[in-house]
Amino acid sequence: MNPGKALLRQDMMPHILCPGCGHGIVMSALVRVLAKRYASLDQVALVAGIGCSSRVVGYIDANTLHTTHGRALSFATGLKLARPELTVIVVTGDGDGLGIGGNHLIHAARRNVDLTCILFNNETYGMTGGQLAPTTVTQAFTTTTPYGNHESAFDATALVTAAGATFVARAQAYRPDLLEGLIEQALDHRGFSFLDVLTDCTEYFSRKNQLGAGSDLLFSQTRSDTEISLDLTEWPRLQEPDGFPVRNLMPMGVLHESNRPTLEEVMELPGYRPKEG
Amino acid sequence: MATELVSGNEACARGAMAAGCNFFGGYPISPSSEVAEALARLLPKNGGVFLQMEDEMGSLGSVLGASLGGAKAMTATSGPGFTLMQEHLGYATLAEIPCVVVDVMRVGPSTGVPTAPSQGDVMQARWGSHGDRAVIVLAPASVQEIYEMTIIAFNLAERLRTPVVLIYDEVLAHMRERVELLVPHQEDLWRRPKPSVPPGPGYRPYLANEEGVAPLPNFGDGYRFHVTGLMHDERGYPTTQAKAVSQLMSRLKNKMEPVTEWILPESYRLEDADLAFVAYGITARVAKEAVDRLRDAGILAGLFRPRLLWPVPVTDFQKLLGHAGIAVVAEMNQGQWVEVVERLAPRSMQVLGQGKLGGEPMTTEELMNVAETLMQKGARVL
Amino acid sequence: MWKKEIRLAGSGGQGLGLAATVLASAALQAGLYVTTLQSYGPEARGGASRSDVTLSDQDIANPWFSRPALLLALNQKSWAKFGGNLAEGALAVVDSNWVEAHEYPGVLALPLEQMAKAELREKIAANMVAVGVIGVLLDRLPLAILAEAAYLKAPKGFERINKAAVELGWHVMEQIKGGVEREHIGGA
Amino acid sequence: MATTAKIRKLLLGNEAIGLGALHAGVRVATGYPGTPSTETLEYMAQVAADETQVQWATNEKVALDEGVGAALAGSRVLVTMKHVGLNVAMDAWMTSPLVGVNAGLVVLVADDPGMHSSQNEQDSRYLGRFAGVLIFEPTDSQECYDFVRAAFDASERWDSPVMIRTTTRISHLRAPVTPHDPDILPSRPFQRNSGKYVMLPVNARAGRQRLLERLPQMTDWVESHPFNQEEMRSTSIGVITSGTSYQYVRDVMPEASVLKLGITNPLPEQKIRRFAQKVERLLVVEESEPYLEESVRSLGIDAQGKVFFPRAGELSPELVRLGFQQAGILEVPTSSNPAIWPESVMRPPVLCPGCPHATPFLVLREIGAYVNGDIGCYTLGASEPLSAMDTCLSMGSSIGMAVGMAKAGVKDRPIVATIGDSTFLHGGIPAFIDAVWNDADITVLILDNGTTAMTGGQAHAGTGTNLRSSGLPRVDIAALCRTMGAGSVVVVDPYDVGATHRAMLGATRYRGVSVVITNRPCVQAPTKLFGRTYGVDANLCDGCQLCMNIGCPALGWDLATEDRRIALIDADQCTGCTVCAQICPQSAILPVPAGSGSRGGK
Amino acid sequence: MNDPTQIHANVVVAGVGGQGVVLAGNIIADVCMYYGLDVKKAEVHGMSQRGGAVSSQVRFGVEVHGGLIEKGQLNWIVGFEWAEALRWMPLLSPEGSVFVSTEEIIPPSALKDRVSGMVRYPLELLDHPRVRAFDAPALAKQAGNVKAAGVVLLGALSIDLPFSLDVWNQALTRWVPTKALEINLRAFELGRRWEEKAPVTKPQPVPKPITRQVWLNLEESWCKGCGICVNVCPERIWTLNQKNVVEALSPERCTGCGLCEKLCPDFAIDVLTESTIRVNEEGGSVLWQPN
Repeated sequence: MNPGKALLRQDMMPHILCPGCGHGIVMSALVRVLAKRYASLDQVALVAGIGCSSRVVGYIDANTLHTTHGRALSFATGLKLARPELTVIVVTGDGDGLGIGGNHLIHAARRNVDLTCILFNNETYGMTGGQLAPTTVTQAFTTTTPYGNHESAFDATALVTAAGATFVARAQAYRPDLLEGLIEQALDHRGFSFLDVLTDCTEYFSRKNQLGAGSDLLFSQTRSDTEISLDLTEWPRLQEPDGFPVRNLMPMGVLHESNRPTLEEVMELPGYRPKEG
Repeated sequence: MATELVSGNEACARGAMAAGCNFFGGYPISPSSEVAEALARLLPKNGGVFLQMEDEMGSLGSVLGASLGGAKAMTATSGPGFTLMQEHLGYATLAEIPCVVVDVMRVGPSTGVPTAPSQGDVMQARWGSHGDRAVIVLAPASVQEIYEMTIIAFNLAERLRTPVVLIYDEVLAHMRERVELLVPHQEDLWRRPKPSVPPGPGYRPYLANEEGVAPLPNFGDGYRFHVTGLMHDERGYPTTQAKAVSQLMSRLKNKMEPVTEWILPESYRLEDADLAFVAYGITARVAKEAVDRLRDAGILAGLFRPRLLWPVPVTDFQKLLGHAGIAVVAEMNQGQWVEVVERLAPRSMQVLGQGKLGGEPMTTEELMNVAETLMQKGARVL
Repeated sequence: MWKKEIRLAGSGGQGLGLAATVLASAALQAGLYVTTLQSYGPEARGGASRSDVTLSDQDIANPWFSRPALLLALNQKSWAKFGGNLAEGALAVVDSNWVEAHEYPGVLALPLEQMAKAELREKIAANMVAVGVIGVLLDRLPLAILAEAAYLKAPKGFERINKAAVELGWHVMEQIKGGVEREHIGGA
Repeated sequence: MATTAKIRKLLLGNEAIGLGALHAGVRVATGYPGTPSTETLEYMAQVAADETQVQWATNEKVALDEGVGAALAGSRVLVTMKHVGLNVAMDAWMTSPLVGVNAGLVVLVADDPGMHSSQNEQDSRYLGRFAGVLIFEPTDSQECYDFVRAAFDASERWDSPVMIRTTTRISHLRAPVTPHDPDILPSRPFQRNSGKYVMLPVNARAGRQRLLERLPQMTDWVESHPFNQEEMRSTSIGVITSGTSYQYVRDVMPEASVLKLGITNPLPEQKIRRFAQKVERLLVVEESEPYLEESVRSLGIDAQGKVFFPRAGELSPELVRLGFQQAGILEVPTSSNPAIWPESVMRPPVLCPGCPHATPFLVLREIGAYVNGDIGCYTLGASEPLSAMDTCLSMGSSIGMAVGMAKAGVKDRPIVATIGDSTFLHGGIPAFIDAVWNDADITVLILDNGTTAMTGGQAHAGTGTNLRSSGLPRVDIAALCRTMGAGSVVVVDPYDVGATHRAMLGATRYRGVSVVITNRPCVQAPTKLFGRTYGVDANLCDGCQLCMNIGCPALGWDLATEDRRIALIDADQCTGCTVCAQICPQSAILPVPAGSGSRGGK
Repeated sequence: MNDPTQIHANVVVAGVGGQGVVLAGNIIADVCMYYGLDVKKAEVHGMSQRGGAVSSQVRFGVEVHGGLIEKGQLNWIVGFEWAEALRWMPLLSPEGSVFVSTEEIIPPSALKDRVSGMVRYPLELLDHPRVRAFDAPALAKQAGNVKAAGVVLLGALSIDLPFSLDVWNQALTRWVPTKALEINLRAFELGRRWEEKAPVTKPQPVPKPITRQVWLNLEESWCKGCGICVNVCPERIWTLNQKNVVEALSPERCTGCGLCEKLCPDFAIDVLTESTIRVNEEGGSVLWQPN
């Protein structure tokens, strides 16, 4: 049983996510981790932007802040610096975090505030009906790319790594244990930690691209690991496979980890004063 | 108390410190940057947090986050940045998060003349955010008043749990004047209302107190609750029910009403005035000079200076201005608050908007000319 | 009511803001009402930067003026920009080395920079020399207060020099005073 | 060849047939792989002289056509196939005796009683008799060698194809063979004779007449033929038998008199009658159908067979002994105390580790399609744990069955036909064309592994090779499907689980004929392939067993754990195909670091 | 039996596809041919080779008829794999004996019982005087390649047969690829001395049945019918019913892996084990629990 279930606002359930939505799986992993770590969520704040992913925080009985589109990280930054003793977790989507909120993301990474940002990456703007997102792969159809997407997709992890995040990882909804482990590591990390979680939009993106239902989408995540795919490139093929509008192969797990003072430490905020010696 | 020669922006920062501000999140923009610069210097020394954010959305976002954490938080900006902040102003109103936003007005639209004064943000301050919302906008006219009104802004924001906008122009921002930096008594610094019930099941964060204000605790106080920009019920949970939505909107408006009783306008030689200037900010000071000089010239002029632009001080306006035949609304824009005056003026009153564009303040001579011309025409004055 | 609107003009970096601050601080010290306004933004970095100071013995309603009663112009550009828009009977102090301003009757042309360099080995102190000169012309601020303000507001290391510069200007102006007609100075 | 002719060789029956054919001067050998017939051509390809043509044909019908053509053109020809292959060739088979041969044409038909590797069990002797050709049934490798040589002579003598009929235990019996000197043949150039060779009805009637006139003559010839051999021992029991049954009879009843029939069509009636008269009791022992038994009985001779010896499955010495016991001929031994041994394990055939067919079936199961399977390794997709096949009939039937299903109005699930590359080229194409023509809403999943894997990795038209050649023109299956009019043709990597899933999903949603072609070669043939070995991180594996649903033989359990069975990968078997690593929800399956004892690298 | 030209015997080489069973049979037959014996050897080809049981039945003697060995007439079993050797034991003659590798290759089909975790495979080695089991792969590894385990077993068999070592070596030379010959000759030699060389090791621990108890709990009103659990469940326990809500078809097959719970986006499924059980008293009904 998911011990995190006890942390839900029971009177709000069931949640509004569509049948088979990967976000729910990520949410499940998140509360599982929260339940494992915290006896009470009094000192945990979940800050979200706008979008399907951001709705998730409302169902968790913590200090939850459902902010404006793209700005969750800025709210979180203010909150964290005002209440450094809080554990602040930002839940954002790919459109929210990388599109409209991309600027806040890179600056949050640069500032290295001790936040954890979990990006629910479903390749589209789900809440608004499945439009092109910064993570939508080339060729994919969305309601705003009726002829297929001509643009390239963002690699959020590369972006935040370059921006100076001190913990960067990627996980998938399909691999809940890995996801849980990475959420834990991200929470353990002192400084800005970023987790790109590949999930799926079952309703809009899937329908537009004929990707099937929730479980089908989960299966399509099975390939998302570069190490495995590199192994496969060594194997002979009888002919070149046809390309699909699928995500680029992306490495999973911890992709970057470094250590530098957090903003709280530099500011010498309570609980973040530099250690003696 | 100390008397110092300080600029408007500096006075704003000093006022914020006096009000107990301990968080500033901002983004540089002329002509407001000195507020941030001053607070960057003052806050860390006093245990506060100064944060230069990546943009204005982020600035106000961080302010709201900090405020939910319990901070007295503010930001300062100017026209374009103020525009970017509108969404968060709406958010703060709906979510009832106290904060102070200083808008130093410059010539617009767009980048306009970044270094020249204007009073073009009056309507934006009122209607800038989408949807409908009640707002509090304060308009100081001197450096001294900037100092004092910054403190007042925090008081209003905290007590009513709403964003408060302090709006002044570039001239005031950079003008230096002698200011008496009065240190307010602690009891004069209002604190945000807090819940009177302990945390636990049945706790309703958005259940209003007798003043119509939701007494939210701070994050981390042991109450766990949900804050959202969606229309919400007393639990803070999203709702789309028309009744709940209209109740919420009414409450948010009604709780602002006492403000007009707390913040009174300035009335100068209005008692017997035939012609009343209506002006705020730097323009009011020009008008004041014009009043004196017109009176020297035999014209019975007076000045009505709202210190609270929104909500509109209706009662005071009608009480103080009722008998003047002519109202000249002087503002550095194409006519914004004049619409308020037109709406409030008795039928007998002739209302004339006197705008000034281009980035130079109105001059005494200009106002005198207008007044003299009006009087010469005879109009319906005497 | 006594009220004097003073415009201090020159190129950015000539210390006109400081001059305004010294004047305003001294005025505050002397119990006068004062407002200052200065050009801002890119204008402050250009060739014709200005600082306006209004002094009065009563509350100043309007700090804004377009035609000063006293103009200090440290360079030609400032003169070109502001010299043509002076109040009736205004006085102008210009640096004689840099400004050609013959056509105007109320001009007091002094080699301010040269004086600062010659006497104080710091030509940058020309602004303070000018403050001394203006102090005499205003006839409201005692030298002691003005010199003290210059000392207090000076950047680190310039306290004595600035104070001395004010005193230099003051004394030079005192000496010249005889030759300047009283009505041009205005005042009481 | 001549120098090694006298050396005794240990040969499979199939190999002996190949060697015999070569020594009979065969110039063309063709066929389609099919267990248990496959090794004949493979062996011939190894040992034949360069000028001998040994090649696989696209299917058995084509092979037989080629055989008739080559024979008429003057070459001795061997055509090989399994029993069901003869069904494919049936049209040509029934007409070829009417056309006749010029040079000898021998058709090897290998039956598979017991269905070791077949979808049915049929006795091809009926089809030989049906066509009116001579049937030779050898009983071991030496006879395979000898009979095939004799069969060529007979073929030319009777101007008719001759069937060599074997069964699994003859084809796959390895036994000594003493070869003889190769035949030296006169030239038999093609002689135009459209009256005989062109099967217009008028000519066919004449051919039919020739056949009917030939049969009694052939019967006479058979009467005295030494391949039908009377072995007189005890006269109390006489057994008429042929093929491998003869050997079992000899093992079980060494004292019985035996009429060993080496030629089972036409049957030597007189010889049978004579033999029957010599013995007190006559039994017929034969595998599968009562072919001989019925013939004997039809002569009015009292003989018993299937009443004692099973009709279904393979015979064995035990079964033959049991039959004789049931017939009261052998005594039932008083039960001694036989040793009790622990029960062994069921070991059904499975897809190999790294088999590229596994993922498509995994995906089909997830999608829930109705799957019409076909003949090949991938028929194993029907068994646990893949369990993703609903029907399988015969070579190339999948597509036609899918069309039928679609036309029957099945709409609740997608309809898929799975077919291998070789099978598609063998028998799938006409059905495919039919599907396009009739606008069937089906998905054809072509499991292209670049070989005919089931029978051991033979070439086909899509491989660019044949038994003795490489660099041949290659059929591009994807292009072929597009040409035939498929609306959607997608090539996908079956080692990419997600891509396969997406491809299948997309295809099944396509309205009309859609094609998905998998593109990874067989890991076993023609080359053994392997990549980096994968292993299970015991700390990560939570024993969910999802990987076990691939059915990969390299995956097993760590039996040491007590509260769950975590997965374990046999490093020796793992090919590194990564499929299990891809589907593991715990990411517990990872490449084994190089130098950790297992086989690293590529 | 000591005259190699008069011997009459039946040998089965049994193993799993890929172990070299056919080759081993050929080597034995080749040796017999050297002594002028008649040989019949039945092989398995085709589908059965796909991971299935493979055997070579070698019959030799002055005169041999059929290729198949009759029950009770099998003299030697050379088992490359434990269960495959066992498969042939019922055919063993009363004097027959077995050389068998302790290697156990458990087929996937033996791992069906995932709830108990019990293996349908005779894991325990037999303690029987005529069954000589030893770790042939270990010896093969000593020789240089674990794949030569079959030849180790042939080496062991060769002690029981009257054929000379030279003849064996010649046969090996003919049938084994040249590059592997040296290792195979070494393996054969080690096999001949198996008794002193190879300890009998237990290759697989005999497992205890899994005792974990599992309860399933479904919050029906939260289930949105997405079908993820239906497709991810390794045991395929779940199905969607008419109401488009999942239903446990065969809960007794649940192993408690919790995948459905972890991948349910709607928190509708609880998989409870002893350590986590805290059945929600308000909502949800326990669908299934062990007795």
